[in-house]
Amino acid sequence: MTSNQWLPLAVIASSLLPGLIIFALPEKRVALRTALNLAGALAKAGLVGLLIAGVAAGEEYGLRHAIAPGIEIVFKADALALLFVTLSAVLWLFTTLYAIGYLEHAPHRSRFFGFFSLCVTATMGIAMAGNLFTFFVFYELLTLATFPLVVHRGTPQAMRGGSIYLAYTLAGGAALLAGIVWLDHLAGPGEFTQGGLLAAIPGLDPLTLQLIFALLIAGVGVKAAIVPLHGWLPQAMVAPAPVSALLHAVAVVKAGAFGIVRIVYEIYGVEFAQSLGLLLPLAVIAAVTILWGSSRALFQNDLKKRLAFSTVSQVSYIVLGVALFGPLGTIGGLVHLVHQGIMKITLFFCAGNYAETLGIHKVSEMDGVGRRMPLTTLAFSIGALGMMGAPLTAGAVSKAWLSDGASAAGMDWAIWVLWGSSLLNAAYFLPILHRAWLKLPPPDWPHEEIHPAGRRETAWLLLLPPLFTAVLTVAVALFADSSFSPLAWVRLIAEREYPNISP
Amino acid sequence: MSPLLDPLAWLILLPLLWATLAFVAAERHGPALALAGTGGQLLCVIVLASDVAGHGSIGHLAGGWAEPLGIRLVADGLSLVMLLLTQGVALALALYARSYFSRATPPAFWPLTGFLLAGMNALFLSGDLFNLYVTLELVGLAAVGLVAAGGGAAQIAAALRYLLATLVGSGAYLFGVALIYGSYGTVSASLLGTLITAEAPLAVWLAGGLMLTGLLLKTALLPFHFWLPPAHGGAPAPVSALLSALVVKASFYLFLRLWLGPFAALTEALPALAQVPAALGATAILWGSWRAIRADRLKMLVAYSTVAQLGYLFLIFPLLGTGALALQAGILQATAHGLAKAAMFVAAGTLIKVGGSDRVLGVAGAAAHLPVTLFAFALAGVTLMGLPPSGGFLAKWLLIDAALVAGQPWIVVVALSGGLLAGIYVFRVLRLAFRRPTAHEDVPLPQRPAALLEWTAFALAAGSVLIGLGAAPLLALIAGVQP
Amino acid sequence: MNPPIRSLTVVALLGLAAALLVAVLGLPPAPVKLAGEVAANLGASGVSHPVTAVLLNFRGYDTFLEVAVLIIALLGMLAAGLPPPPPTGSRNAMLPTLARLAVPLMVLAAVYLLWAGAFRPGGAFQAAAVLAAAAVLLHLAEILAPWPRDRRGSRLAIAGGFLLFLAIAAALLANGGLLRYPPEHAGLLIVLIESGLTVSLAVNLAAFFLLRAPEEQR
Amino acid sequence: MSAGLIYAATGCLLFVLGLGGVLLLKALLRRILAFNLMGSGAFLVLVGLAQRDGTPDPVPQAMVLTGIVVAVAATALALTLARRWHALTGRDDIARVRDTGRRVRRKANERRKSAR
Repeated sequence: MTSNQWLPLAVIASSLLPGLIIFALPEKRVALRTALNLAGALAKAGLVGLLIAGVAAGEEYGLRHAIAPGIEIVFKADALALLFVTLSAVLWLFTTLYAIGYLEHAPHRSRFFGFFSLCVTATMGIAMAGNLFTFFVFYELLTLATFPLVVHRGTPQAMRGGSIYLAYTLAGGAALLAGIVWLDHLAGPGEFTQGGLLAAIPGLDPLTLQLIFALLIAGVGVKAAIVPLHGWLPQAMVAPAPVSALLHAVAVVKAGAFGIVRIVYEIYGVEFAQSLGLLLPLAVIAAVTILWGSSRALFQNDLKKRLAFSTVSQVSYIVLGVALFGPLGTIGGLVHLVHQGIMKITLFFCAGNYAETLGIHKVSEMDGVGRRMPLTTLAFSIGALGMMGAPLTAGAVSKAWLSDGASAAGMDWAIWVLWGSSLLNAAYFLPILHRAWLKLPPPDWPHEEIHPAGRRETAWLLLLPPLFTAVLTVAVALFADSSFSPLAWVRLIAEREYPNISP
Repeated sequence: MSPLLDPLAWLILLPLLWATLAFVAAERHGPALALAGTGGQLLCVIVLASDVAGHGSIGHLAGGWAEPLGIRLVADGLSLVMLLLTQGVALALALYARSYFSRATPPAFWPLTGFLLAGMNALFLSGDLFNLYVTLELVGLAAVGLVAAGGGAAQIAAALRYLLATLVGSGAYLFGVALIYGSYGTVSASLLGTLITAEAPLAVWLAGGLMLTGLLLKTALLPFHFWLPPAHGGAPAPVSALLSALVVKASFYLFLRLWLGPFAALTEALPALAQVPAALGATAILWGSWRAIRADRLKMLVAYSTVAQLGYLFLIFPLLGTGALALQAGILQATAHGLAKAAMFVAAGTLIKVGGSDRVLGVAGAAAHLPVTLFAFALAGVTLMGLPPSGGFLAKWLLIDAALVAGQPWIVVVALSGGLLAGIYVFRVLRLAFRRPTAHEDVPLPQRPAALLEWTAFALAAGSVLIGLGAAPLLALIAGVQP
Repeated sequence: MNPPIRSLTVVALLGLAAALLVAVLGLPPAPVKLAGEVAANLGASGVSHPVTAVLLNFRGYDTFLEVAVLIIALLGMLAAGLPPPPPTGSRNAMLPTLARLAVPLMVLAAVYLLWAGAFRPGGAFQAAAVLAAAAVLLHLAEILAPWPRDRRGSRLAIAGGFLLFLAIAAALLANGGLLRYPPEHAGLLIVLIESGLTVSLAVNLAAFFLLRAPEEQR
Repeated sequence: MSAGLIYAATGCLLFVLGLGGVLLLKALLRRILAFNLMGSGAFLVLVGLAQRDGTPDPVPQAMVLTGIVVAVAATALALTLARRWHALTGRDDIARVRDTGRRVRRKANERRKSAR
């Protein structure tokens, strides 16, 4: 087994093995559990670094294992996979730190961290899946592994949220499975291939392909939370903050968006999908989702619910970018896959801090919180401005490329959608910032648990992760043109996807 | 290898031997005999499997007389998969039962289990329709005895209901055998395969109808399912597991064998016939799942899930034209469900034993104090829902593929919706298990059960999932079967 | 069962009966004739009566398994729970006398049936049935007390015949197959098995009647 | 029409009669007897059809002997279970054992009533 084969496996194992060990750990072995978590996260980051170096140098990483005639588990760590792998690996590191601080003294931590590691494992598998079968295996594993985290608290609301989450995701999984097997029946194993698998196969009935496309998109669309399949996301917010932060802002929804990317680019092939007339409907759905999510967010008083609807809206930027035919849109969509993750996780970290420190869950309770928790609120503000696409933030970069892509694709209406969404973002974020910074704090907070000590407004482990990600939010924008930025990497992918057109 | 150690013969002799010894010896020696015996059987079946993988199919002339005068035993890929499943599950269940009955074993539990296993092995290996009748009764009566174990009114009622059903089933089968012998003068399955043609006289069609219907009754395919839930839901957990995981599969196996073997000419002459078991299977999936969703007692939920899951096995009959694909789907489903259902019943047994309530609501909060058992239950559920990477998933994948090849899209719909319904009743239990016990129901934290109870369930469940990743040799065995 | 289903069942059954009659009466002759094969191989079977030859040699494997079925039925009774012993002293005064007269004759008849089995209708099962009947008669006459279940001896007696059968079946594997008798010893082995079975089956059958729960459970 | 065929035809009728008995009768003892009728029908067909041309065939006769013993065993088990059932409940037919929430809920209601 060569290193090019075991490296992808090692990336997966670096979260799977710690997870399995943690399951077996008794509740009180805090130190060992923490050590395992961090070791796993760091090891994964290191391994991913190796992969990036290799892929940038043109190495091919992959592995196949046949489990039945014509059915293979295939891993391939290509540029696109690494985009998602890196994002998850880095954010997992931050979230692990955050979760350790967040869950101090909480019950059932072995269970929590065990399933948490399984989720990350599933995300890695989704990212590096080399064919639809493998993708589906880890896609469903992600569903199963997130359920215990959603219902972790065991409260009636948690139960309800969990049931709704399952109802959506299991049904979506069924649709996806139907599409995958149908495809497998027509065109053989659904290998992800540069330029599209189906594009290369002549004589397939267009109508059938359109139906299969609908099934596949419906399947992955559930996790990507595209309207009308988004209903589970706000309900899942009953989960503990780290879960909302990593899984529902990053891993799960991105798994869906990533699936759409793979299906459009590497199963159908973007040119072929265009010729089948599949991209326009997709773009329309994305646009509707963007506007719907933003406008629903306006009316949420519960902070996490507002962020959740904002996620619904923002994730569809990625879908829109994919649906905009042409390299510019692709770049905009894919780069937003990274940028949105960084910004949204910042916001969720901060929301968690408000809840843990002061017991603040509602926007209406946030008056003057900026004076009590300046650093957290600073991070929150940066994330919010990024969401609006304010200059010098990651959001600005994504939006610039997306609108260029829209005009290049001759879909100028999409530009208006983006602007409209930005306005809505401003409409639901600016009031929060106004409350937080400018209004006077109440005499006492709803439920103050962590008391300030000098410069420390809350526990360090809660404070540092959002600050890191906030800095990242600005950094990826400032250094967008450097060769290490997500943007640079995404352009590499786009060049490979559109060999004939150079952005 | 010396003929004295012929693994095929010992698969039948060994369980008979240890069962009889367990009957003669004092009760306390039962577990040791059972463990040694089932262990030996597992060894035999593994040796036999390696032989069959080499030679394709192995015959054994009982009494040394060739057909049609004598009885020919035969082991091929199909029978081997069933034999492997049986010995594997039996060993795990023997371990579980040993500590489950740590205080008081129901009278005759161990010998009856041994005779049951002997009957199943003999059934899987027999190639003679009349001898198969004897093995059917061996299995049926032993199973009834196990259901009656404990001797409460509910058990006796369930046992009587089961006994009457199984006797009518084997009675119909025997009558069919009589007609067959009258028509052809032999009961050798292989000979009949060549003798029976599409122009067969009416008597043969009737015989086929009676035998297959009788077997459906024994397999509890809807509408013949009425006897199964009380029998499987009322017996002690190890017995329920044994019955749900293995016994119903035996009569299904025989149904499949007759369908592909002696009666192949008839079923091919009238392809519409294949839609009957499939339609019944589809109804069973929907009805069984619905009853499982509404079930009030945990073991009844699991038993009705068996009614539903058996339905999948019969969906393959209209698809058998697709070569090995449908057969692989059916047998893999039978195997995965066998492992998963055994795991689920023993897990339920532990939950009830520890939680003290046999209601579904009794599992509330179990995630906190029975994590391993609950994890086993969940893994088994993953197989029943057909989620990856479990064996149930691979089976469903093959089934859908076969349905598309055969152009029977309705089977795709049934298979997928069946999975979703399974999701409802599985997660109905799981989410309860995560519920935090509320104030007014302050249950004292129960003592932990013996580790063996938890880990045997886990091993079975893990097996049902892992088989999805390592199915290649299994599928190869089945692909090698030529009916 | 509600009336409509009932009447439907009746109609279906009548239809089945009619179909069966038509099928049976119009059945062409069978292609295979086993009677000839049996006659041809009777010499090698070790017995001179064709039915016994089929029962214990050509299809001896059936018989082997069927003995297990009888034991299983008894185990089923043990599993379900034994009935309490019957009240004593309620017997008919004639019974003991009758039993004392009849039982010796019954035993004699059983021995004859067993011996006759080799060359004319008869054999172990018939003999065992008569012996069991004798035991039941003695029990009714309260000459033979009910058996408590936990007695090793009776269990050994019930299982002994089958264990012997099993041992021979296993030993004959060396000869190339389950119960594959070498022709020269077939007769002896069959008589051995038959005698063993006669005793065991008799005890087994009688046990259905005589096995009772221990006193204290009354 | 040979004697064998007459036996066989009778066997068919006995079988159907027995089947009907098991399906339609209530009392356990009768259903058990009906099952034996089914068996006897099968045995008659087995022996009768085989010798419908007049020459007796020992193979089905041996099969019938085997079948009879199996039937005896099954009947014995059925009778012991029926005896036990009667001893436990005093009934001679088996009640339907169902699992629907209803029964339990009814019990719960009764308990609540009695509590008041």
